[in-house]
Amino acid sequence: QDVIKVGVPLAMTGPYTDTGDNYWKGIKMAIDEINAAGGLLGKQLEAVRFDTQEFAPERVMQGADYLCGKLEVDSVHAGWAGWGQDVRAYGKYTAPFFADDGSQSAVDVYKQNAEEFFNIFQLTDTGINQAQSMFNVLMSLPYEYPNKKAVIITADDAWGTEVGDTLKDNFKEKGWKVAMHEIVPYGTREWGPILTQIRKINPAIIHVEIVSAQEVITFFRQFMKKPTNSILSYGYSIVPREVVGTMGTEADGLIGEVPTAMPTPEAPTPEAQAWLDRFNGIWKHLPQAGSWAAYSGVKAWAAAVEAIGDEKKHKEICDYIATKGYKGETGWWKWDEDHVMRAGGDVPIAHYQVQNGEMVAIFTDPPTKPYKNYKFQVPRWINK
Amino acid sequence: MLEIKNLNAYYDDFHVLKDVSIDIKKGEIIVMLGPNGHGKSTFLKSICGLVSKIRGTIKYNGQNIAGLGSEKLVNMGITYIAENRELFPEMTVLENLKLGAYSKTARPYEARNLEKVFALFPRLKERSNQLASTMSGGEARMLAIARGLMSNAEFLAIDEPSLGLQPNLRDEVARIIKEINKQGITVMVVEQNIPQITELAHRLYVLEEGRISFEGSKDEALGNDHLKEIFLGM
Amino acid sequence: MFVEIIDVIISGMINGSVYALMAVGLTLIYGVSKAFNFAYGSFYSMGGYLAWMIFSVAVINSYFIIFILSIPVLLVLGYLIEKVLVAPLRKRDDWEIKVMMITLGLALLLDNSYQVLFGARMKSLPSILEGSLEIGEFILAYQDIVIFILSIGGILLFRWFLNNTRTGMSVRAVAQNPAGAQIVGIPKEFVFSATFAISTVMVGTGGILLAQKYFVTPTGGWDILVKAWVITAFGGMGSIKGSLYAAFILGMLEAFVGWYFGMTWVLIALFAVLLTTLAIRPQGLMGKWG
Amino acid sequence: MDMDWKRNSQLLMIIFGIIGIMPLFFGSTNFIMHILIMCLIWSVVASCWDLIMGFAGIFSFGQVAFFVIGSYASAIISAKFSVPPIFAVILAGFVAGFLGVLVGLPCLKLKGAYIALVTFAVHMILEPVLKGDIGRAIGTGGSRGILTIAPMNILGYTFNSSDPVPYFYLMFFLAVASSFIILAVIKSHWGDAFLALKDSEQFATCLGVSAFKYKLIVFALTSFITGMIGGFYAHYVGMLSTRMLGIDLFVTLMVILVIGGVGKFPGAIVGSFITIALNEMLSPLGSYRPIILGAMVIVLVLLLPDGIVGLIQKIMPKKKSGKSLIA
Amino acid sequence: MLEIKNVTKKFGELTAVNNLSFTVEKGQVFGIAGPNGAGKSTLYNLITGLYPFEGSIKFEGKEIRGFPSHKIAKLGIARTFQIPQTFPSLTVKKSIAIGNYFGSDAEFDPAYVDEILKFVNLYDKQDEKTGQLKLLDKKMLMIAAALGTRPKILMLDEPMAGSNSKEILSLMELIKRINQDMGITIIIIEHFMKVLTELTSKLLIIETGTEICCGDPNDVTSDSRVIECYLGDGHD
Ligand SMILES: Nc1ncnc2c1ncn2[C@@H]1O[C@H](COP(=O)(O)OP(=O)(O)OP(=O)(O)O)[C@@H](O)[C@H]1O
Ligand SMILES: Nc1ncnc2c1ncn2[C@@H]1O[C@H](COP(=O)(O)OP(=O)(O)OP(=O)(O)O)[C@@H](O)[C@H]1O
Ligand SMILES: [Mg+2]
Ligand SMILES: [Mg+2]
Repeated sequence: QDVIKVGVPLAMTGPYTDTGDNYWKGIKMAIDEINAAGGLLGKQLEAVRFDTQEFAPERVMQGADYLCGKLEVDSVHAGWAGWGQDVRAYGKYTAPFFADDGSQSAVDVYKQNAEEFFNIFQLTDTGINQAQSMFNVLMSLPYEYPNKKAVIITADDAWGTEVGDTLKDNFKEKGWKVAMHEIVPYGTREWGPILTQIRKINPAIIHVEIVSAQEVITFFRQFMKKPTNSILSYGYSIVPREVVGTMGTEADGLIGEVPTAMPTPEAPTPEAQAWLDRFNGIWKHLPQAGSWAAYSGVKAWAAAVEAIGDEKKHKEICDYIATKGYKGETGWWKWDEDHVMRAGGDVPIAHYQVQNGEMVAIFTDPPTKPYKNYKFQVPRWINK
Repeated sequence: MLEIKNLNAYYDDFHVLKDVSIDIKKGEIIVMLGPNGHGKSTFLKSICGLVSKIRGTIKYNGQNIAGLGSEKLVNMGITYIAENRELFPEMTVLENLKLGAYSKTARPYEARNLEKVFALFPRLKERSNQLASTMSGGEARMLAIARGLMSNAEFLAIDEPSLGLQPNLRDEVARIIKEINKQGITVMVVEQNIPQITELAHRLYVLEEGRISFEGSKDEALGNDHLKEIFLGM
Repeated sequence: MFVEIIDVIISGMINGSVYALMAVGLTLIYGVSKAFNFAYGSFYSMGGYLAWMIFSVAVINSYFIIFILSIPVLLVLGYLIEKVLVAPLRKRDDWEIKVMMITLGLALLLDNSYQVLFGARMKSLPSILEGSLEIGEFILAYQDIVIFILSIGGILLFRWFLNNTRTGMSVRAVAQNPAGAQIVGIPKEFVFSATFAISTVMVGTGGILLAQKYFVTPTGGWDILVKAWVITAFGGMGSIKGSLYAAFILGMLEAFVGWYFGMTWVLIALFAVLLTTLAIRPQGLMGKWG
Repeated sequence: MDMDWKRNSQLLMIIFGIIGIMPLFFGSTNFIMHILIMCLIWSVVASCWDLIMGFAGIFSFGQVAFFVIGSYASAIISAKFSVPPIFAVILAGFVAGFLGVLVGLPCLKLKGAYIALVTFAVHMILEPVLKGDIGRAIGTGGSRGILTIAPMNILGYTFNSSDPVPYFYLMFFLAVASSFIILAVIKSHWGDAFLALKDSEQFATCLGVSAFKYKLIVFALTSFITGMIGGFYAHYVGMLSTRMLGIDLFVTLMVILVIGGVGKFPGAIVGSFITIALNEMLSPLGSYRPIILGAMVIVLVLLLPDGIVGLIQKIMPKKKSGKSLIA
Repeated sequence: MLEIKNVTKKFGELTAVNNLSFTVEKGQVFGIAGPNGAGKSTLYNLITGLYPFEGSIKFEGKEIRGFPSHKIAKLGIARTFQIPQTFPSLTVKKSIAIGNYFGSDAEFDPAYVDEILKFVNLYDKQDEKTGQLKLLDKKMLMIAAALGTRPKILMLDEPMAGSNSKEILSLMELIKRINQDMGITIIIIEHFMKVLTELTSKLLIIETGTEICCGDPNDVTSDSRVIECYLGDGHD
């Protein structure tokens, strides 16, 4: 037997198809590279995909039973995978499992039984920490806020509420007033009533956290009909490729963040730059959120397998990853005791601003520092 | 005017009419009798293009019309007045009548015909804005007949016009049939409860078990004790 | 406060015109055939994708031409779908449920075909009219004005057609009693297919008009279906006038609830009003043709 | 009762006989056992749907909603009040059944697509309610969902999802019981009353059938069973989120009915096994899966309008129904 | 047995039943006739609880106004409809069983159902679906289902319409047997005077919802007002 099976449970149909696609591009790229270089321990990797559809609990469980139970794959690379449901489902098995849940609930489930869930690894930090980072950057922008009023608008999903609540606490602590904290369902495309209130408030910061392009584009366009003097912070909602793809330079001035991200357009190190160029060469666009994280997950696992010398020794491999980490394009990846890839060090959160129709990394965090020579620009709709 | 040869009609696999042949001349009044459920309505419907599975030939003014849809036949002047009325429930009496004149041939005469049917059935004029669904059994029958008269037909197939009508209106129906026949309209009626209609008939047919079991003038029929007892008794 | 309320009313009007546009087609098709078309939302997306193809593949960006080109396509498609898929079912006793099922299958097929053909990402179209009208403190996008005029105009025209023309009356006749319609000489099969086709055109062109504002996605039609369904039931299935009122009442409701209580309450409020209305008037606001 | 009942219960016994021995072949493959358990779960939910929609002619689209209500209810009841799961499941059935009656009430006056809408509204509202403040207050975990639910436990024996065979037989028992209840209802005078109300409510009520009572009974019964199965699901899977309310599950259930045949009772059971198996087999095709599924629905509705059971009935007619003209 | 007092029903402007009062005695065959649209069927609808109305209807001394239809059926009032109604999804036998099971407080009795099937001559067709029955059979079925409820009073709405002489005779025979052999009180709406004069012991004529006259059928049919508004000169 000279293949190693790798499970890839991702949404291939339904509303999460697009994010699934982003992760797949990174995973595929890593597998192809390993195979091209002669495989892992001399064996070729074979990706087996499983369509997680809408992450209904039994579907997540079914994916684990299929990939780990039936096919006995030796590692599983997912992206968004169920925000905690996945930990339970895959934690029953031993094959190393990499997810990009970015959610505190996944970590909470992990903590309930860290012993049993030794094979679970999160590729990004939680929403809480990401929101903390967004706040840090907002406060470090070289910009004088005209007032201390903020508006927070988030989607009604776990991610959105996690970010919204954290931001709110932070604002309050800093003496800001959160004049409006609105939770909206997906599919909201008429923002009139909300914008009416925003215009009355005239906040210094508007944070929008809805990871879906239609909602955030319509919000922006309707906002721009009569903008207020507000910094528009889109957080993770900046990532769906259509946001910048559709609006181009129209989106100039928006800021947002991506955890475990490869800063663009210029990578931090020559190796990273080479990776960026390779990605761009294969997929004809810059990597989207998650692509690099998913890629690195595969590579981290492969490195551990090489070190242990047997892909079946799941426990040893997991211990190796957890203790030794992995050296990637930008430096060291180290998982903490909860098997979470905490933001910082060599894998910080990248904070972007759209400039000339492109996502440009202007800050990394933590620690909060400007990225290279890229600078924040005061958005065009703000009256100086 | 109508030459019907070996007409067979089916509902799915259920064979209702079996080789029925009838000739109808222009200007005649034909009455068809027969026991319940033996195919009288089916026969009228078959002529009017309302039964989807038929075999045989139906010649109308020399042209074979078997298999043509009702929308064509109505335009050619063949109209059916249904036993179960088939009104448009959520439309007013007036709208129902207007739709009676839907065919191209009837359209020009709409106003004239409307006046005519209102004169025949004053109740309809009185209720012209009532919804058809709320009309009483007999009123709805009047409306169905009136709607049929709106079509300016040359050949009218009337199915049980007396069903649910009050006694003096039954007489009225006979009078109406006589009247329209005088105007040159050929009429075929399935009716067992208006003796006066049998009086009017040029010829009588009896349909039993999907076959014609008797054909002849009313005198011949009256001479037939069996028939007299069953169909002409009341 | 005053300014705010006017602003909210404007939003409500915009919602209303969009909703009216979404719902007429469904009202028509349900009113005529009593068939519930689950693929309604997919036809909406189809309009958007057609326009997108014309716009990006044929590089035509005149909306006039886009409409001229897509309407016949939608018309023929709608006609064929009715003839091939729906018409054969109508002979059955349980056709209502069968039609629901087959159109659900069609929706599944279409939506996922869009995804395979065009990708999961949304597509955008250029705005039909850039810029906005400013009256004092208020702003109205020209885009919204166009949608408002076209949707109201279209609906009024359509209502006039149904109530005042012979063909319109024949459509209503078929809706109420197909057998009766046949008797008076109305080609009922054709009327069924034609209304389905017209309904497809209405929702498809609605899709084009809204795509330039809301974009096109493979599964975006579900939202439309549900909204259109609520409006149609609220106004009275089959009543054009009812749908129009319902669209604006619900549009306003949405704007005011969203403004006052927050967006998450909109759906709950929408259904609460719908349920109350139906409890009092089971046939909806109007409940019949007209 | 009569012939029909005998025939159908025999058919049910054959179907369940075959299902019952499945673990002999697949008992060691968790993946397949899991799918089989899900097949059983959906077969009951679909059968309930068939009862209310196919037989009673009430276009209720709230089936998934009642399932989710039951599952949340059981999870919350067992966690908050430390009720043993098996009782929580039954209580969940009552919660769902009660809500079913509440939803049924406004539906009594409504017809066709209106009922579909009102019931679907329950489905639509459920997500914001479970995720929102109300939901969080009663312990739904908001948009996170409930990630820890006690496993099923009967008389001290704790079921474990890594050994699905006992779970399978527990569900099997539930499915058999539910199916025979449904069959008993359909083949009883009640079943006929549903049909009569569907055909002519006026006539039926003038013959003494209470439309009010019987419609509410179907609502109560179907949502009770569905809710109970939902509760079982919660303890079996061990976690819950509102994602079950996505369109996928709804469509899958509808496909089950298409394949099994609407109003052809044991059909839904056969349909669910075929549909779920098919869905799994098509799964590697990714985006093409729903396309093929959609195309299949279309073709089946056209060619096999009464589903599998309808086909079987056609091939093996009960009795030649001769019809003659002579009275 | 059935006491109608000052019953009025308005549909908007139209008064369909206008302050009507009459009493039906036990064992009677009570006839109702009158022009089209006089309010006869509406009256049935009021008695069986399909519409709300003003006035009072007492059955065996008990006020039944406001009762739901199914309760009224259980009390022993059964009816047929002018436009035949059947249950296309059910067989003939099951339709009757519905009446027997739900419409009567007595135990369900399959033998009784068989008896009725034979009584109305539908025994051979008991397993046929009712949708495609011929008109006469549908009417028979309605009567049979109504009898299934073991009624004390049976209300027939134009049972003869659409039948020929022979069929009418056999129907009359049937009605007589229901009345005499089964002891069921009967109210019948008909437009055939011969039927009414022969069958009924009391005949009520109404026009536009108002009573014109009520009494012995032979007297009533020769009443000039009745002849004028209803029967016409050449009546049968
Ligand atoms: N649409 C239909 N599908 C199946 N069978 C039908 C249909 N219409 C009528 N039949 C059957 O065809 C036979 C003939 O019916 P038809 O209505 O022509 O009889 P008829 O002589 O007009 O009787 P009636 O006195 O009841 O009007 C009957 O047995 C009837 O049950
Ligand atoms: N729902 C309704 N809305 C409005 N008018 C109605 C309604 N139902 C009946 N009517 C009217 O009430 C009057 C009485 O109707 P009803 O059906 O009782 O007459 P009927 O005496 O049974 O006549 P027929 O002998 O023609 O059956 C009629 O004029 C009818 O048009
Ligand atoms: Mg007939
Ligand atoms: Mg009447």
